[in-house]
Amino acid sequence: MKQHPQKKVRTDLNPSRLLTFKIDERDVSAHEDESILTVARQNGISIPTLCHLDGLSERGACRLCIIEVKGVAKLLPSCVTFPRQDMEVITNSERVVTYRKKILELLFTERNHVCSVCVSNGHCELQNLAVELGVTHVRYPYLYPRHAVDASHSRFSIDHNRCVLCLRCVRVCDEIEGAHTWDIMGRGITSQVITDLNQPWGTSETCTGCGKCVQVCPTGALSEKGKSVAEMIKRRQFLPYLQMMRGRQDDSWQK
Amino acid sequence: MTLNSEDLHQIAKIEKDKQDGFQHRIHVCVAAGCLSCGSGVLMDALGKEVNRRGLDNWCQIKGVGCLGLCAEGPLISLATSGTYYQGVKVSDVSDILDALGGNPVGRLLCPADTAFFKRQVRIVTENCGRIDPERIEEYIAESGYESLYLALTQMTPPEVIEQVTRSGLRGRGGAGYPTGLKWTTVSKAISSTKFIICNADEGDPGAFMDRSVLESDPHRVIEGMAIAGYATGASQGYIYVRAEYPLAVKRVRLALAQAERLGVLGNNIFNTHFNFTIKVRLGAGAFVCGEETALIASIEGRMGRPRPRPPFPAEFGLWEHPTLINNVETFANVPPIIRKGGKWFAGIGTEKSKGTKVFALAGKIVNTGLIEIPMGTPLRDIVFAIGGGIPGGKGFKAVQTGGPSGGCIPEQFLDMPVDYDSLLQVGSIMGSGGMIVMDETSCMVDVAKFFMEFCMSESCGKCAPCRVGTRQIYDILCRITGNQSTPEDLAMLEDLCDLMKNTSLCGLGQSAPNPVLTTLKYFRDEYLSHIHDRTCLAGACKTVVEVS
Amino acid sequence: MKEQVPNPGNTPPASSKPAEDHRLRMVNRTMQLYRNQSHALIETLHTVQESFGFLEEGVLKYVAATLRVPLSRVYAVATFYHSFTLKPPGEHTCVICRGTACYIGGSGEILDDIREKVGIVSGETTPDGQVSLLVARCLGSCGLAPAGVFDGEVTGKLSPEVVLEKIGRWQTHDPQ
Amino acid sequence: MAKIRLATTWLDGCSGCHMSFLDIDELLIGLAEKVEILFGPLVDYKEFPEHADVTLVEGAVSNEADKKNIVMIRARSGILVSFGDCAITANVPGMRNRYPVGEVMKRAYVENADSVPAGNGGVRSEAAGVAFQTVPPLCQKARPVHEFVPVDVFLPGCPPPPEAITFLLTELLAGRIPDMTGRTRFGA
Repeated sequence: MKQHPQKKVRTDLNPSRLLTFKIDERDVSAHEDESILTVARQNGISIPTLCHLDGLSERGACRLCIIEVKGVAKLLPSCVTFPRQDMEVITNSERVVTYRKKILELLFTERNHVCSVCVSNGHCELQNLAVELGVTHVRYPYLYPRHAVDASHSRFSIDHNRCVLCLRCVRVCDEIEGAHTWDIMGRGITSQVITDLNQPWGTSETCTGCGKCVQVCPTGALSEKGKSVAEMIKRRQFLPYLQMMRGRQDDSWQK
Repeated sequence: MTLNSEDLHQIAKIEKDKQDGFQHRIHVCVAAGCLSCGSGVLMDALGKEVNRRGLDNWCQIKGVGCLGLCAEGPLISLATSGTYYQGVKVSDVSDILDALGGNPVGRLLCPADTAFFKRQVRIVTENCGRIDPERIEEYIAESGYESLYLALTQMTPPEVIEQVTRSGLRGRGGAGYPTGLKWTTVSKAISSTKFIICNADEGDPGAFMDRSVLESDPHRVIEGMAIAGYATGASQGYIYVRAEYPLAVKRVRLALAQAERLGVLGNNIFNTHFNFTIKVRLGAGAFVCGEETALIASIEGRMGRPRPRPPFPAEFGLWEHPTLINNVETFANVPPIIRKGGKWFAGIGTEKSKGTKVFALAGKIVNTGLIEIPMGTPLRDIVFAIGGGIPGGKGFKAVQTGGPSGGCIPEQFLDMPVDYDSLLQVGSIMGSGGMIVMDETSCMVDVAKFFMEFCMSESCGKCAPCRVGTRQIYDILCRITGNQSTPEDLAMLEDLCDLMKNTSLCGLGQSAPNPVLTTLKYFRDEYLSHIHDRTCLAGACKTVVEVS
Repeated sequence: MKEQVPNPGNTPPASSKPAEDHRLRMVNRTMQLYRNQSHALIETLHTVQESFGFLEEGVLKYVAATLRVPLSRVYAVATFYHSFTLKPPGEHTCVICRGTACYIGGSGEILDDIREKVGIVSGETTPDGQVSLLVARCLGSCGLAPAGVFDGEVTGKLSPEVVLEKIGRWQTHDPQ
Repeated sequence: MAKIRLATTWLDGCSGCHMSFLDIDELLIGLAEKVEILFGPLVDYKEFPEHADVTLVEGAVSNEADKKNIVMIRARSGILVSFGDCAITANVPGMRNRYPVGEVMKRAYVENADSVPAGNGGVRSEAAGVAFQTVPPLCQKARPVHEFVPVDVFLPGCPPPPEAITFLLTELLAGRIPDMTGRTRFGA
């Protein structure tokens, strides 16, 4: 089973080294195979994320968790960056905070996030991030693409207008459920998540109807039919457990 | 079958004797450029006419790789007298054969004593236009596979790497990473399986160096890869080549078959314990696959989406094994380095950029084609002396290097020596070697828009800054060229470029703003006149009309 | 090998008629060359495209089942790479190069004219099924800019008039 | 102390934000002592004043009249507040932006029309639609206010909660530009 090369299987013969480094001037200690994001959160330091979800592989794609490391010119995604002894990490410099805001604004312009009519209103991670990062408006022009809603599945529906292409659904379906019903078609700005051969979800031959994709979706893109706004709370606590039980450590971190 | 040094020399001698047996040798360029203007038909006609005249043993007709001056194709050269003919048609065949041994045919003559030919220093392209790329014997006759033999039988892997390091060779794919250092990292990686990948996914629009090398001298690349395999401890290689280059694919496949048949690839090469085989993988039309992690994903049969580095492919590459990825031109430099020594190579070029570089000259320039020049040649010499200047008496405006990741270099830097560092200083990059010349009729905003459209449709869509950023920047450039812009657009353009540069996941996204940034820097007046005066200074944007 | 496609079974697509057998044989040959390993997907799709002219849905299902790649992954790869097309091509194909040299040389205007006068953009086929238009990133024929490929034949130094005339002749079945 | 001159207005909105404004209940009474309401749907003045210290704008810029008005309003306002999601994101009016204007008009006034104007022989057609002749033409897209004029304060929410409105006004009355970060969110 593939796993992120820097996350090793800890055994007596192959122990994980402990090291100390600094996050925002604070001394922290960590295993060498724990990502900076993990260590930061263990220490109560919050770093915003969108594509990351505990229990799924890392993609390093949304770029919201970027951090600065002293002596490194490039900004690094904390979810796939691993600590070194005496490294100095800064998670909240003005530089990264500004960039995070701008990236989030770009995500808002990409699809049609009309929050007031969204099933996830109040439980939406994209919305929460806007509050967290202090985004009160979006400076870039909205793109207003034309996207469809697929409600052909008997229990679920997908509204591509609200999709942020985090690919959590693709990963959970592949890594945890093992069905790989979801994937992403096209490239660039025309990318879109699909079921099977880009067919209506209801006609998918591979979907088991487990609904995990709905549970992991950060926005109102994937939702359960017949649920009201207030009921649209996601259950995800089972993910790390299932990841462990099914022996799939970071299977597709390079997707 | 295994080969030894004597066998190699024997093959070379037979081949040379054979060639010396001919009174005249006519080389017809059958690289893609000349083929597309009919050199294939021309070669057939020449062969038939020679046969009809019963001169088969007196005059040899041979298809060869690129002769360089693609604009004037089909090109042929008379190897015995050094005469070049350009724009040759089937109807010229009789005249050419009649003139052999006498005065050349004046109307077809291509002056060979010009700077275009004289200023070139040929290392990578030394065999281009001289040997038949479809015959391994001709490559061997030009000291081919001698370097591999030398490396395998007389050098240890560290010694091979030592020579490459000493040569100062840097990656010819764009970024200019020291090749020796890359090889060292792979050789030190602990793994029983390692891979060598040759990146021939030449995706830059306007670049055709790698294609020419593969079409003209495929064995050189194969030999370079085998030497790299020996030096780093790999026994399997892949050539990832664009499916859009059918001729290159065909010739590489042929060359691989010949090399295997002769035993310079396979098991126990030259009676040593070294085994090495190479497979061809076809690209499928994705520029981003030039990025090494995306290329690896593509060879593994997946979508070519880059992943964050580290870990680097040198430690964790193809199928999770240490993998060395170099560009076609980089590998093509290796055999002469081993043969003549790293010190010899380091004597060419500038302090930090050694050797030569192959450039594809195109755009508004007289001598469109392929050139190889020492690093550090001033840009002015490339454009005006070698390239022959701008056609039609128009004024020079800029040179674009590095493709969609590069920048536009204005007139004020024409005297700059062309090497990795000076290009970087003016905001461009060496890139793979495309060089597009623009004259006064080219609108620089339009050029920036062209490259941004390219990056937008080639963005893999994985990271948000590149996926959405390219589209937003493209929209702004469309507004500017389309008479819809506001003064605020300029600030937003710069803001988005900065965002993409600093937060994108891979090199494509990080460098995609370069064409916009350099044009903003050097041709800001053109942006301003579009925005404020609704005028295109170059007169290229038709939708921008003057407001009365 | 973790991916098992539950359905469809490992049988050739139902739509295959005897005439298509040869084409399927080519596809099978490629897959066997790689011992039906999943990483042969792209190479296999190249063969499908070559022998069928496009990626037919039934064949995609067959390839997915044989190589044990999920259906959605096959579709994802097929749409990620621009070399592949999911629609049958027209009778004739016109490829216009949009490399930098050709763009500087005016290939944009040629494409504009085709859009205006013939009514198709890249990737589309005329309603009569006669002409498909494709855009190449770079044909490498920069010396002949602007260049194009008409039914496999590279032609250089194009102008909008020459291209429109060629397309017009295809559409009116004028053999010249 | 001179009263603060307040104007409120709406472009393409549903008046929900103004309703939420009324929901600040008894605070309105205190507010009335400190501000002078010059213009708005809640009061009966016909002309936008020459100068307002603070203007709250509800709704997106959707038609040609909105486009003209917002420039005028900006010029005559000290502090311009984008009041609610429609002004900030185009929100509900923006839902039509995926479709061409013609398609939108046809859907609204022809396909979904439940009555046919008299004198048209019972035929539904675009020519018969009253809306086509009497209201200002729609822009291609409904867009946020800040894409047309500079905006000083953004107050998200659909509608913004009364508490956030109270905070905004309190801060403005104290002579500060309020920082709305974390006080309200899009859509809620």
